[in-house]
This record gives sequence, C-alpha cells and structure tokens, in this order.
Amino acid sequence: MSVVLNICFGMLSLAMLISVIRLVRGPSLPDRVVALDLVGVLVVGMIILYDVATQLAVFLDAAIVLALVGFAGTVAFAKYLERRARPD
Amino acid sequence: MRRSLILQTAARYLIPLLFLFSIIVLFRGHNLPGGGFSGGLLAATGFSLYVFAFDAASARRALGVDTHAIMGAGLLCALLSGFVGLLRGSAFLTSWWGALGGEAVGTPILFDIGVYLVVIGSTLTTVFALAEE
Amino acid sequence: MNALLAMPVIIPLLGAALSLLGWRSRRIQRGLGVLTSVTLLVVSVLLLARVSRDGIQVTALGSWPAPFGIVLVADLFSAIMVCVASVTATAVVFYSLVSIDRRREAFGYYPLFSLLLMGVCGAFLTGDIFNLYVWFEVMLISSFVLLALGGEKPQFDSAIKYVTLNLISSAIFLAAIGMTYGLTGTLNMADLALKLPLAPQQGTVTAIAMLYLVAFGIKAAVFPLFFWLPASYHTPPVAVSAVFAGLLTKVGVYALIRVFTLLFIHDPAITHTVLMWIAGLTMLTGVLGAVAQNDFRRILSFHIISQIGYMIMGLGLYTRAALAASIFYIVHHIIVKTNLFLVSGVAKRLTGSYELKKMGGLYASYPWLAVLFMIPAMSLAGMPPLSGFFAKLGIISAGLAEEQYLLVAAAIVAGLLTLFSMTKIWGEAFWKPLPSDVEAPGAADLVAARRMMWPIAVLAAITVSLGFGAGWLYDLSTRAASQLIDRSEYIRAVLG
Amino acid sequence: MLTGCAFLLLAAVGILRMPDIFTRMSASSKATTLGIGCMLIALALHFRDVGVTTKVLLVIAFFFLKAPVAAHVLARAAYRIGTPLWKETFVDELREYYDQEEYLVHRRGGLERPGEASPQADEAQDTSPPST
Amino acid sequence: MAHVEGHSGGAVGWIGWLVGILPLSLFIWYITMIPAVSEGHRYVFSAVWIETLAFRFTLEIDGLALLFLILISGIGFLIFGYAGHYLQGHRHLGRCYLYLTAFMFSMLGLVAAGDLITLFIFWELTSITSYLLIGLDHDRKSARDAALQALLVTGGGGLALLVGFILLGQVAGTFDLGELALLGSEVQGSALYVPILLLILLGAFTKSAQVPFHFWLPNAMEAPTPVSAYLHSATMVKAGVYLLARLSIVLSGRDEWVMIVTTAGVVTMLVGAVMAFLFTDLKRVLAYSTISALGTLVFLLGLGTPAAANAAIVFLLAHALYKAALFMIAGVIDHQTGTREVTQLGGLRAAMPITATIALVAAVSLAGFGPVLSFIGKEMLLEAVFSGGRMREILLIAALISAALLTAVAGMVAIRPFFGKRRETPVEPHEAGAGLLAGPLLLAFAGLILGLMPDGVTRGLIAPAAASVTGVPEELHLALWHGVNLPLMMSAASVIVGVLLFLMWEKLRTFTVRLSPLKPATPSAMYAYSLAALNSIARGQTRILQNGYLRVYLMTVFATVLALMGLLVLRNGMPPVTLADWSNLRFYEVVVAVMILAGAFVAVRSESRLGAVAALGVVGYSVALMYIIFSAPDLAMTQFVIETLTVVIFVLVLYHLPRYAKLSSSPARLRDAIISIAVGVLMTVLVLAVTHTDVDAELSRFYVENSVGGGHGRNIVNVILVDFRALDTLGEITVLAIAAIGVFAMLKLRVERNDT
Amino acid sequence: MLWRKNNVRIILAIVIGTLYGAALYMMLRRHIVKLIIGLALLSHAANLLIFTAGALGGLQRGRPPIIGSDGTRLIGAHADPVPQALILTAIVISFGVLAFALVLLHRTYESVGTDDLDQMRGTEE
Amino acid sequence: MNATTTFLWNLLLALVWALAVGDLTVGTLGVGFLAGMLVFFVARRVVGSEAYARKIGKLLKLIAFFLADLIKSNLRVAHDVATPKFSMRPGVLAIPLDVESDGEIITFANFITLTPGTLSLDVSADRKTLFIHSMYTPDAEQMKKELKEGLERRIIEVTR
Ligand code: NA
Ligand code: NA
Repeated sequence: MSVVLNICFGMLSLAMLISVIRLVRGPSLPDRVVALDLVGVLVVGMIILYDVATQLAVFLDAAIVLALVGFAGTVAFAKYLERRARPD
Repeated sequence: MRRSLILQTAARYLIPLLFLFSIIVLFRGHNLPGGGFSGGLLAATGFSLYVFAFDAASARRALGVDTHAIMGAGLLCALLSGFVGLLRGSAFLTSWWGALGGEAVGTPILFDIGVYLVVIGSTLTTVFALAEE
Repeated sequence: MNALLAMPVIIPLLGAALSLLGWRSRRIQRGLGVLTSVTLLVVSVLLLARVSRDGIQVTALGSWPAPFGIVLVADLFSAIMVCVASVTATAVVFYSLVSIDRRREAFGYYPLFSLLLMGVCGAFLTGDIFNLYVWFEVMLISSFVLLALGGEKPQFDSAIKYVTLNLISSAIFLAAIGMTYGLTGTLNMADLALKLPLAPQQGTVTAIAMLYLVAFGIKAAVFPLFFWLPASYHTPPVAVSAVFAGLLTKVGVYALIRVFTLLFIHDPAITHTVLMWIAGLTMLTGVLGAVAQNDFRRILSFHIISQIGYMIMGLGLYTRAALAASIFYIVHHIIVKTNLFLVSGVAKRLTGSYELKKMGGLYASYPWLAVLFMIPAMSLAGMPPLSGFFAKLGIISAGLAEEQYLLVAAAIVAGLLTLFSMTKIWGEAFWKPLPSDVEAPGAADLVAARRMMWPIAVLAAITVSLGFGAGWLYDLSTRAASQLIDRSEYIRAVLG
Repeated sequence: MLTGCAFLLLAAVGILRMPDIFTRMSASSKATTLGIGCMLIALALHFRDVGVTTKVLLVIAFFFLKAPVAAHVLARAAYRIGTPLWKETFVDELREYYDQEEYLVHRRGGLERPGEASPQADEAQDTSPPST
Repeated sequence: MAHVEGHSGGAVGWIGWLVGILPLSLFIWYITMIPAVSEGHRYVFSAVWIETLAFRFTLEIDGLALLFLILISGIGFLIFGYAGHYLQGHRHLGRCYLYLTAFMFSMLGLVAAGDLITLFIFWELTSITSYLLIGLDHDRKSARDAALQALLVTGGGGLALLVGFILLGQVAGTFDLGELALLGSEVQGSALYVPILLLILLGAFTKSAQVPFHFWLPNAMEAPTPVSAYLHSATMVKAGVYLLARLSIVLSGRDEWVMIVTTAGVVTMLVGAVMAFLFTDLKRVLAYSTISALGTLVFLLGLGTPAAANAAIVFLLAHALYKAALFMIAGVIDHQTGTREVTQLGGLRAAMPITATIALVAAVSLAGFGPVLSFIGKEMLLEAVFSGGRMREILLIAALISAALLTAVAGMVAIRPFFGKRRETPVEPHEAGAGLLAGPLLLAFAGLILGLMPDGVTRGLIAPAAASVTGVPEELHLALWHGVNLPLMMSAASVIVGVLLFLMWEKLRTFTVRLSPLKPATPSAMYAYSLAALNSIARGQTRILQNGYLRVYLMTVFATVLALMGLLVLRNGMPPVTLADWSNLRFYEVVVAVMILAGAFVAVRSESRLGAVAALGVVGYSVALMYIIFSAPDLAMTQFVIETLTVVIFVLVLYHLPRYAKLSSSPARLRDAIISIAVGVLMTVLVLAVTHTDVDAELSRFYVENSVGGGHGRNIVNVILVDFRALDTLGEITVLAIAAIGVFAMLKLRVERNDT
Repeated sequence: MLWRKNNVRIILAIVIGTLYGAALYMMLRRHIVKLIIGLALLSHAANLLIFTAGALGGLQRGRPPIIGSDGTRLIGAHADPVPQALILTAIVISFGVLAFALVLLHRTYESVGTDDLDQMRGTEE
Repeated sequence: MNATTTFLWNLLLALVWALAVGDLTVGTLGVGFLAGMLVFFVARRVVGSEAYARKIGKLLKLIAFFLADLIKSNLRVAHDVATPKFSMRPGVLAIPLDVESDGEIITFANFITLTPGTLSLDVSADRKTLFIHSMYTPDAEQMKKELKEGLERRIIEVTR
C-alpha cells in the first residue's frame, strides 16, 4: 500500500513541479492561470492521497472546499482578461 | 459586453451548492474542520461567482440585503451571544448551552453565525464595490 | 463577574454594529457616535474609580480562567489610559459633529471612530499578548480607513506609508508573538511574566524583546521608526488627526511600557539602555523636525514624536518615579496634543489654511481662540503651572535622580525647542497680521468655528486643572507605577 | 488511485507540452476531471463510509460541473484577447462571427495597435489600463 | 514707535488709575507688614501641591521678599496709572492691563515664593507674560522677534534653572527655601555643587541680562514704554538678582561663586555702561544703563560680604525708583514729541518744564551724585569693594569707569533733550498731563526723599532685606554724609570724568561707527546665527530622516532590527541552533516546500503582475497543503478560500493598476537583496532558536480536556475560536467589517463626488 | 523525546526565512503592486512562523486536534491547536487588511497618477 | 420551479446535509431540511425556473455514453502528450444548436469540453451557434455531425 501511495505522491509531486514550470514560463497570462488551476487540482489530489495515507477523512473537507472555490479564481482571471478585451 | 451563457447557467447551479456547503461547513465547524470563517468565505465566494457571471448590480439584487446590514447583524449576533453570559451573571462571552431536538445548541453557535455573517457581509461589500468600479 | 471591564470594548462595538444596521441614516450615525463616546466616558470613569478603590480588576472572558482564556485586566495604568482615551474621544466626537463633512459622515465616519476607540480600549485592557495584537489591528485598520476616507492625493499618498509601515510593525509583532508562544507555551501576559524567566535561552528571550521593541516602536513612532507619522498626520480631516495624535502612538507607548515592565525585565542593562538611547534621540529628532516645519499640523505632528521621547525616557529609566512621570506625561500629552490639533482645525476654518505663511490675525480677531491655543501650547512647552510643566518636572527629576545627565540635557533642549516652535505658530498664525490676499471667513465658518471651540475649551479646562490638580494625578500615576514596578500584584490578580 | 494520479500527471505534462493555450486547456481540463474522479472513487472505496461517500459524490458532481465551465470561461477569454492559436490550426469559424457580429477588436495577426508589443510576449495580455 | 494716536489727559486715560487700585491695595497691605517683618516675623502660606514629588506650594514673606513686594506693587500702581494715559486708544489696552496684572502677580509670586519649585513656576510665568507684553504691538515683525528672543533667552535659562533647582533639591533633600538656608554647607560640599551653581546662574544671568545674555533686553524695548519701565527696569530683570540674593545664603562662599558671579557682574556693568553711552535712542540708552546697573548688583552679590549685600539692597531700591522714572520720562518725551532720538531732541525745557524738572531729579539719581538714595548706594558700593579682598583694584576701577559713563548718560538723558538749542520734533511739544507725570514725579522724588531721610526705610525695609541675604540681622545706618573720605573723592572724580565725557559725547560717538566691523561677533549676532543654524540643521536632519521614500523607511526599520540583533549577538553570542538530522523528512514535504519557494521566486521575478498574483496563489495553496500535512485542516480550509478570494480581489483591483516597469537600478537591487537575505536568515535563525527545546503545552492540554465537556465541540481549533478565545475572534471580525467599510468608502465616496 | 529537534522545522525555517526575504525584497521595490505582493508574502511568512515556532510538541503529521466522534479524548501526540487558532485569526485579519491595502493602492494610483512609490513624496516636501 | 420540485430538492438537500454532517438522525435531517429551506429562500432569485431530473433512464444512458467518450478521448490525448510528435489538427468550429434551454446548452457545452480534444469557446448571442475548439479535426463537417447526433440528441432525449 505505502509503495503505491509513494508512487502516487511521486507522480503528483512531479505534476506539481511541471505546473510550476508552466507558471514560470507563461508565456501568456491564460497559461499561468491554467497552471494555477492545475496546481489547485493537484493539491486536491494530494489531500486525497494524504487522507488515505493517514487514514483520516477530516482533510477531505479542506479538499472539497478547494475544489469548490478554486474555480472562482480562474473565473476571476478570465473576467479580467475579458475586460481587457473590451473595445474601447 | 456579452457575458458567457455557459458560465451564467453553471453559476445558477453552482451557487446554491456552494451556499449549501457553506452552511454545512458553518454548523459542522464545532466538531469537524470548518466554522464561521470558512463557511462565510465559501458563501461569499459563491456570490462573487455570481458577480462574475452576471454583474454586481444583479448580484446585489439577488442578495436582497444591504451588505453593511449583514455585517452589522453579524456583529450584533456575536455581541448578543456574549451578552447572554453577562445577563446570566457571568463574564462576557461565557457560553450557555441548551438542547434543541437532540442537538446541543449554545451561544458559541450564535457567535459562529455572527462570524459567518460578518465574513459574508464584508467580503461581499468589498467584491461588489470593486466589481462596480 | 466584572461586567464593567468588558464595557469599553462592548460599547463601541455595539454602537458601530447598530450604525451598520442604520447605514443609510446620517442622523442615526451621529447620534450613535455621540452616545457611544459619552457612555464610554461614563463607564471608563466608573472603571477608574473602581480600580482606584478596589485594586486591579480582572475579568476572564467566557469564564475560562487565565492563562487558558483571555482576560481583560484593568490596573491603574490601563484604567487611566482608557479614561483619558474616552475623554479625548468624547471631545473629538462633539468637534466632529461640526467639523466633519456630510460625505464622510455618510460613509461611516462615526462607526469607524467608535471602532477605533474599541481597538484602543481593547489594547489598553487586554491581558493577553495575542489579543493585544488583535486590538492593534482593529485600531490600525480603522485608523487606515479614517486616514484615507474621502481623501485626495495627499491623503492617499501618506496613507500608503502609514499603512505599509504599520503593517510591517504588525508583522514583526505577530512573529514575536509566535516566538513567545514557542518559547513559553503561553500567551497570557501575567503567565508570561512567570514563564519567560524559565525559558532555557535568555538570549533568545532578549532577541524577542527586541522584536517587540521594534514593533511597538514603530507604532509609538520613536526614532528611527517614526517616518509614517509626519508623513500622514497632517493629511486627514483635523478631527481624525486630533484623535490619532492623541491616542494612536500612545497605544504603542502603552504597549512598550507594559511589555518592558511586565515581561522583559530580565536584562535591563541592554533593553532599557536601548530604550533610553531611543528616548533621547526621539526627543531631539522629533523636535528638530518640528523646527523645520512651516505648517501648523506638521509642527504638531513632529512634536508628537518628540514628546513620545519623554514618555519612553521614563520607561528607560525604569524607576517608580520615572514611570509615574511617564504616565503623567502620557495623560497630559493626550489631552494637550488632541486639543492643539483641534485648535488647528478652527484656525484653518478662520484663515483657510494650515500653512503658517498664509495664516495670521487670529490674536487680534479671536482672542478666545488665542487663549484656547495658548493653554495647550504652553502646556506642551512645559510652562507652569500647566500640566506639561509637572510632566516635565517629574521626568527630569527622575532622570537626574538616576544620574542620566545626557538624557536630561536632551530633554531640556527638546523642551526649549518645543517652546520655540509653539511660539512660531503663535507668532505666525496669531500675532502676524492676516496676509492681505487671504479672505475673511464667511458667516457659516464663524458659526462653525465658535461651535468647534466648545470641546477645545473643555480640554483646555482639563489641562489647566491637571496643572492645579497635578497632585491628584501624580498620586494616581505613582500608584499606577507602583503596580508596574511591583509586578506581583498584577500577576496575582490575573492568575489568582 | 494510481490511474487518477497518472491522469493528473498527464494533465501536467499536457500543459507543459501542448503548443497553444487552447490545446493545453483541452489537455488539462478533462484529465484533471477524470483524475480527481478516479482518486475520489478510490478514496470512497478505501474508507467505505457513508459520509465520505456522500462527499465524494458531491465533489465529483461539482467537478463535472465546474471544470468544463472554468475551461470554457478561460478559453473564451483567452480567445477574445487574441491569445495566438497554434500555427497549425486550420480553421477559425469563431473569428468571422466576432468580426461580423460583435465588432470585437481583434488583436490577432497584423491588427495590433501601435505601442503594443508582440502577442508572443506576455504584454499582450497584461497591458496597462486604457488611459481614459 | 508705539501707538501715539491717543491724547493724554482725556477722561478715558484715568481708567488706568482705577485698575491701579489693585496694586495700590496690595502696596498698602504690604506696607502694613513692614513692622512685623522688620521684627523678624515671616508670613508663610503653604499647601501641598504634589505629594509624591514632595512639592509644596509655599509663599513666605521675609525682609527681602517684602522689599520686592513693595517695589513691585508700588511701581505697579504708578505704571498702571501711567499706561492708561500713555496707551490711550491702543487697541489692545484691555489685554495690556490683563497681562500687566498677570505679570505683576507672577512677579509678586516669584519674590514671595518660599520654595524652589514655586519660585520657578512664577519665574516662568514672568517670562510668558513678558513675552505677551513685548509683543503687544504684534503687527510689527520687530516686536514679534524681540518678544521671541526675550522668551527664548530667558526660557532657555529657565530650563537650566529648573535642572539646577531639581539637583539642588535632590542634594539638599528639600525644595523649601527656609530649610535650604540652613543647608548651605551640605550643598557646597556636594560633588554636584558646580553644576548646580552653573545651572542656576545661567537662569539668573539670562533673566537679569548679564553679558553675554544681555542682548535681549535692549531689543525688548519694542514693548510700549510703560511695559519697559515696569518689566525691563524696575521688576522682572531684577528677578535674577533677586534669585542670587535669595540663594547666596546657600550657594555663596565657595570660590566658584565669587569668581563667576563677580566677573559676570563687572563685565556686564562695564559693557552696559559703554553701550548706554554709545546709543542715541532714549529707551535703548536706558536699557543699557539698566544692564549696567544689573551688572553692578550681580557683582555686589558675587562679593558675598555683608557690606556688599547691604550696598546691593540699597542700590537696588534706588535703581528701581529712578530707572522707572526715567523710562516713564522717556515715554513722556516720546509721547509728546514723537521721537526718542536724543540727537533730535533739544530745548524742551520751555515747553515741558515739569517734565524737565522730574528728569533732572531722576538723572541726579542715575549719576549717583547728590542728595539721593543712589548716592548712598554708590558710596556703600565703593566701601564694599574697598573692604573686599581680591581683585579690589580692578573692581574699583571698573566701578568708577561705569559710574563716570553713567554720569555722562544721565546728562544725555536729562540735560540734552531739555536744554540747549530747540530742535524740530515730529510733534509740536507741550507739557504732558498730570496722568503721565504723576508716576515719574513720585518715583524721582522718592529717591530724593529717601536719600535725605534714609532711616525709616533702612529700618523698615533695607536692613531686613539685607538680613535675609546674609542670614544675619545687622544694625545698619545709612547716611548721605560720611565726611570726606576716599569713596567720596573717588565718586567725585568719576562725576567729573562723566561730565567731561558728556561734553565730548559727539566726538566719542563716532567711535561706534568704527566698532561696527565687530558686530558679527556680538552675542546678538550669535543669537541670530544660532537661530539660523538651528533652522538649517533642523531642515537638513528632516530632509535626511523624513525623506519621503517609503523604501528607505522600510530599510531603516529592518536595519534597526538587524542592528539590534547584531548588538545582541555581540553581547550574548549566537543563539543555539542545531541543524539536526533530516531523516524524518518525507519527500513530498520537500516538494511542497519547493513549491512554496518556487511560487515566491516567481512572484518576485515575474515580469507580469498577474503572473505574480498567480504565483502568489501557488504559494498560498502550497502553504495550505503544508497545513494539511502537519495536521491543520481548519487552517488549510480557510487558507484555500482566502487564497482564492485574494486572487479574486487582486484581479479586480489590478485591472485598474499599471503594469510593471523597471524602476530600480542594479545597485539598488543588490543592496535590497542583501538586506532581504539578512532578514531572511535572521528569521530562520530565530525560528530555529525558538524551536530548540520542547515546551510544556499546558494550554493545548487544557483545551483538549475541556473542549468537549466545556465547549461542546470536538474541533478544538473551532472551540478555541468561538469560546476559549472568542474575544480574539470578535476583534477579528471587527477588523473585517472595518476593512470592508473602508473599501466601500474609498471606492464610492469618489464615485459620488464625480457624479455631482 | 525532543520532538522539535529532529523534525521538519529546519526546512520550514528555511521556507519562512525565504518568504520573509522575498516579501521584504518586494516591498523595497518602487512599484506599488510589488509592495502589495510583498505584503501578501509577508503574511504567509508570519503564519508559517507561528505554525512552526508555536508547535510546542513539534510538528505532527496526521494528528489534527479534533476529537473523534465517539467523544474519546485525544490521546498521545497531536498537533497543538493554539497556533492554529492564532493563525486562523491572523489569516483572516491579513485578508481584510490586504483587501483594504489593495484598494488603497488603486485609489492612490488613480489620484496620484504614478505607480512609482518614489514619486509619492508629496506630503513630505 | 414548482412547489413539488422544490420540496423534492429540499428533501434531497436535507439528505445530503445529514450525510455530510456524518450521522443520519431525525435531528440532523430536520436541521438539514431547515438549512435547505434557507438555501432556497436565499437562492430563489438565483435559480430561476427550470425543470430538473426526469427521465432517469435516458440520463444514465447519456452518462454511459459520455464516460466512454471521455475515457476514449483521454487516452488519445495521453498518447499525443506522451509521444514526441503531435498528431493534432486543431480548429475552431461553429456548431449550429438544436438545444434551446439554458440547461441543455450548458450540458451540451460542458460535455463537449469534458471530451478531450474539444473545448467550448462561446455561444452566439442568438443562442443558435456553439463555437468549439477541437484538437483532432480530420474533417470539420464530420466532426460537427458526430457531436450533434451523438451528444446533442441524447441530451435532448433526456430533457424533453
Ligand atoms: Na499607529
Ligand atoms: Na499620535
């Protein structure tokens, strides 16, 4: 079990680092936002893994909250971009 | 500018869900992770979504109550929960617990509701005002 | 249980909460603003009487005993501070009724004012170090808002500095709290007093003490951390300046005194020596700053700093007499400094400016205003028999008794320069004829100015009576200082 | 669980490797949904608890609702501000619509306004506010 | 020139005499005290003012005090009456009386004080009231400047005096003058004697215009003449002399006293006399002659012998009488002719015969040669010097020179304007009314009468006063005629020289012109320099400290932190920091840490603001993940939402803000980086130091135990928030509410205004 | 056992130090937006500091301070709830303050018309 | 939304509540019901009138179809991401819409987005056209047809 978990942790960690690369690289803002969004999801994944690793379900709630709200950040960014696009 | 129909429609479903969850988080907070803060923030996030999907004016309409009043009510709730202790002859904020339908109900819950309301009120005041810029 | 003790926190919050519910009515806001501060005044006087009569008062909120719950503690020092705060606040509220414009009133001036008071009173009363942080934040954020409220360029400009530096202060404070808890496992100040000496590394304790020193030093506006104050205090409406000038920095001073009498007295050779150096430099740099200014309120702002030096001097000396003098000084200063700012507001009404160059003629045309300026100004300059004289007398006596001649010399020089800059204002704004290009005030301004002078008169009367009644206040301050020096009474009252 | 993680990793690699924002989003939005979905189901199976299962179902439902919406909103915005499509994109039917129906100012191709940097740089998306 | 719009003799002018009832009554009251006081009785009033500072407000009337009280109230009465006529029609006449009254009471209090602090209080009050009086014609800049100068000089001295008093009180253990009088040897034996002496002398010398602090007094002639007559000749300037007289019993005796006080007095006496001789403005001339007289008094007190003390008292009384008279005469001349320039005056005798007579009598007193009290004073002075030990030749010569010069001055003041050729004056002169002349008349003739019949006043006032100074009651006999003796001959010689000088005056005066290159070295110029220097230092300091650069402020704050910590490290050494093994670390924890760091790195380095915000989001999410890993689900949950909302608000705001521009130079970046790294290292070390040892988690245990039972909740963090530490939470939601009000107000208040 | 010594406190201490440094560096820049990003980083740093320094028994993995639903006491090592409560308060406070500061910056930029903090010296000249 | 639907929704919410809270008692259900009512009270302006959750069978079929599609296309992307060369042929397409209601449109659009390779970009103002971005578009018209006849048809079956 712990081997499986460790592999999972490993994969998610790798995914996180990759996302950070995208965050660093950009080039455009939407790229960074996608990276942020993905980090949020990966964090949810991490928490789920951690739940299993610790045999505690209490952390799940935090993951749910993140899942629920993480979306708002992305939408906010999108709105920002659209306001910029407004013909002026 | 034309707003996204897809987002608007999704918001209609998502917001009640967020709101429901916020209340869950609020009331469960005493025993499990959560509480007035996270609950209030969740609810506020929900309404912020509404602002993005539609606009601040319709979000205000949808809320129906002045955000300042929500804050005021929240502060009053928190204060009231404190007064209960005073009125019962103990120190300010001394808790008092009773039972209601098998559930333990006490002034700290009222306090938490106060927190919840203030958080919603203040966050929304901020977000609405900013969105109206 | 001691309900009275929580009232200085509850009353302003209640007032503000009700104001929020009545957000749209200006009349409700004004009424609640006045009601709040007047009630607070009554409560704080009762509290002071109670503490004076029955000794240190403690209430454990939520009935959770210290050190587990938060306690509010009123020793004489705290009670005095709350009392003075509410006196000035009441004066300023009445002044605000006339001087604050409708727009600001409509956007929450009064509830913000009440909440500022709440933060100030909470900071004075709390017996818990983290709770102190919370009250600091309440006070700060309301001051941020009051500072920026309805402002234009200069106000925002200065608010940035004010906000940033104060947030830095809060961040340092917060870090210090985290470390304090990490080192002792407690947050209750009385408990900390017992546990800090037990911490295995006293060197680290001193390092944390220094963090507190810097954090509170910023709030108290001591050298070399005072920048935010002269950058900002002259920009908001004068009622706001006045209450800032009177109260805010003094909360920092209060915190310094509290922390360096109750918690960090393990190595005074370094902590209190540093405090003395700071005190001397603060006095001098502050007053020199004032000398360089040509604006009514800027002069006053720099004087705040200089005067803070005197208060810190008492703390640095760390004797009963010195602390008593510090407390006396604080009380005197709060009243006087607030009042001077209020006077500047009237002067502005009548001449249309705060710039000394553009002012004049007040002495010839408004003798009562001249009197009302002279009293606090001369008191600030330490002229007998006003309160400032006895404040200076006490602090200098204490300094001489401790043979800190350099510090006394600094105090003397600062005193003379204070006199110099007060007379500068007098000479320019009052004696000098009104420049010919300045218009005479309109009828509405005259009426407003007359009404604004009432609270000023009350504060001036207090200044005079604090001079003639200096014995009474010194008595009280000395008892308060005794409680600070002999910590056992405080600790016993809190921990039982 | 492993599958879920694999999908998530896939999403990450996707956003790293894909050539333009739209393809990146395509890659990430569904992989994440699927990945989290798998993980959540694994979690529910692991705990076998009513509460946890309910929550899991709730979150899955929510994810299926929000993930595509988020992707859509961002893609729409990205498109509207003129984020460049991959050079091999062969057809763009939306552009014609925008040009005709919504008079949206396009900044794609040679239509940049003076003073604005090339769309390759971040600046095309992150410009100063219009000076009004 | 003051006012001049009024006419003397009008009905309103008499109001002054009405107000004068107050000083007159006091005068009479004090007169009634003479018998008892001369018998050695003391009138004492004492009340506790500040218990804890051992400060009692004490008034004590002995011989010395009574002499001054009588002078102050008596001359006060005459001045009050005179001022009513002189300042008739002045717009601030009411205020003038108010200040004069206030001044009089301060002065009365000063001399009646029986305690150092009480004395100091009144001392400072005389400075303030004098400030207001000098600035009575405040529309003139010169008047304002003169008032300020007087205040600063005397106020600065006053502060030194305060320190001296406090030290004296601490050395002696009492502030009470009566008790102090008995503690002279203790005080003089103290290591602090010299500082005490210097500080007190600084106070006394500034107040009594001793060189080099004398310059304020001539400038103070900006004040209306009644004020000058009262404050700057008869009373206030005598306060320093009074103080020396009062404290000589405590302080005199040691060489330092004799050296310093005598020297200062002699120099002042000479400088005053020379300057009086060289000036042409009547008031200035009188002012310098006053300085000279004050020097004389100081030098007598410096001698410290009983004979000198006696001489001082007599001289003091005499001087007060004739100098006030002369000032008032100068005022009358000014008032009636429109000028006080000696060179413009002449032959007024015909138009103003009474004035001329009075002036002549007063001038005789000034010259100190004739049947006047000042003659007796001068004789006693020469006696005292003669019988004194050290330096007596020098002192004698100095005294004679100044006497000669003052004789010449007397001629200038009283002879020149009234005799000789009639000169044109701005106003056609005619005799002044009784209201203006009553005062000088009484004073001038008082000097004459007392000179002729000195016994009463000697017994009643002079002897008791001298006894207060020396501490020993002594029989004292004053007489005009002691026979032809050495002092008399010297006196006569000085008068002859004086007459010669008076005759050569015009020629000698050109000497002044030649002195003008020395002007920058005068104390007055020094005052101006130091004021200018002060201003430029102040401005320079403020420019450096309050430079307006926020980042400099921030840097200073952190530099202060680092400096304080460096101080500690120097003193206490490094805190114990063990870099223990890393074995317990999980790799994903490192990854999360790296995520935080990477996020922070991107946030710092990002060229795009929103990129930085996104990076901030990554930091926030990763921190929350850290919270999860280390068992803080509540924190993580809140952090997630907060982070999201922060991003939302950032995005909403950033829309309105400009994008990054490179503003800092590379050296600035490097410097900032160094400070930042230093602070980072400091925080790391502190965290490691704090976590070096385990600490008993008493609080945590209590919360765990009472959470369910007392708090009815299983989530301990939440129970802490809403119950154990609910007050924190109450404050916290208040913060939120305030912030929201603030945001709302900042955004809406402007919008509204733009609309209207 | 000295839990705190052989724990992750070191890596967290480094993270904290870096965050403080990064925050300060940002605040020392001249651009107003960097200032606020610095403030945000500062708040993270302070929170993590309390979290690390305040964990009296050392940082605990998988031991949240929540009592099981059966009401049994929390036995054995568990995370210290006190710093958590403190941070929770601090987080929310800094959120409010940050929101305010952001809007303040916005309004300042609008009325002063520059993004360069060095240009904002009007009140001190 | 009519009263019955509201009531059913409310009951569902109460159930969710009780489950989420963690124990199923009359008490929690009651509180949950109240909470649900509160939600509806607050959200009534938000939700608007819609019809929900009928034709469960059709729904399940739709889900099955969708899941299959989801996995299938995910694998395809995975292959593309994991291998060095891209086999993509992206394009932005306009799809005429038959679905009408908000619910239908969003379901369709979301399903399209969730299917790898495609991404909904926008709906035209007249709600007649959906614009999508497609990564694998060998033939644009073929693609449009597949989507309309696969997904859209099934959605309409469920909703009408
Ligand atoms: Na402050
Ligand atoms: Na202040």
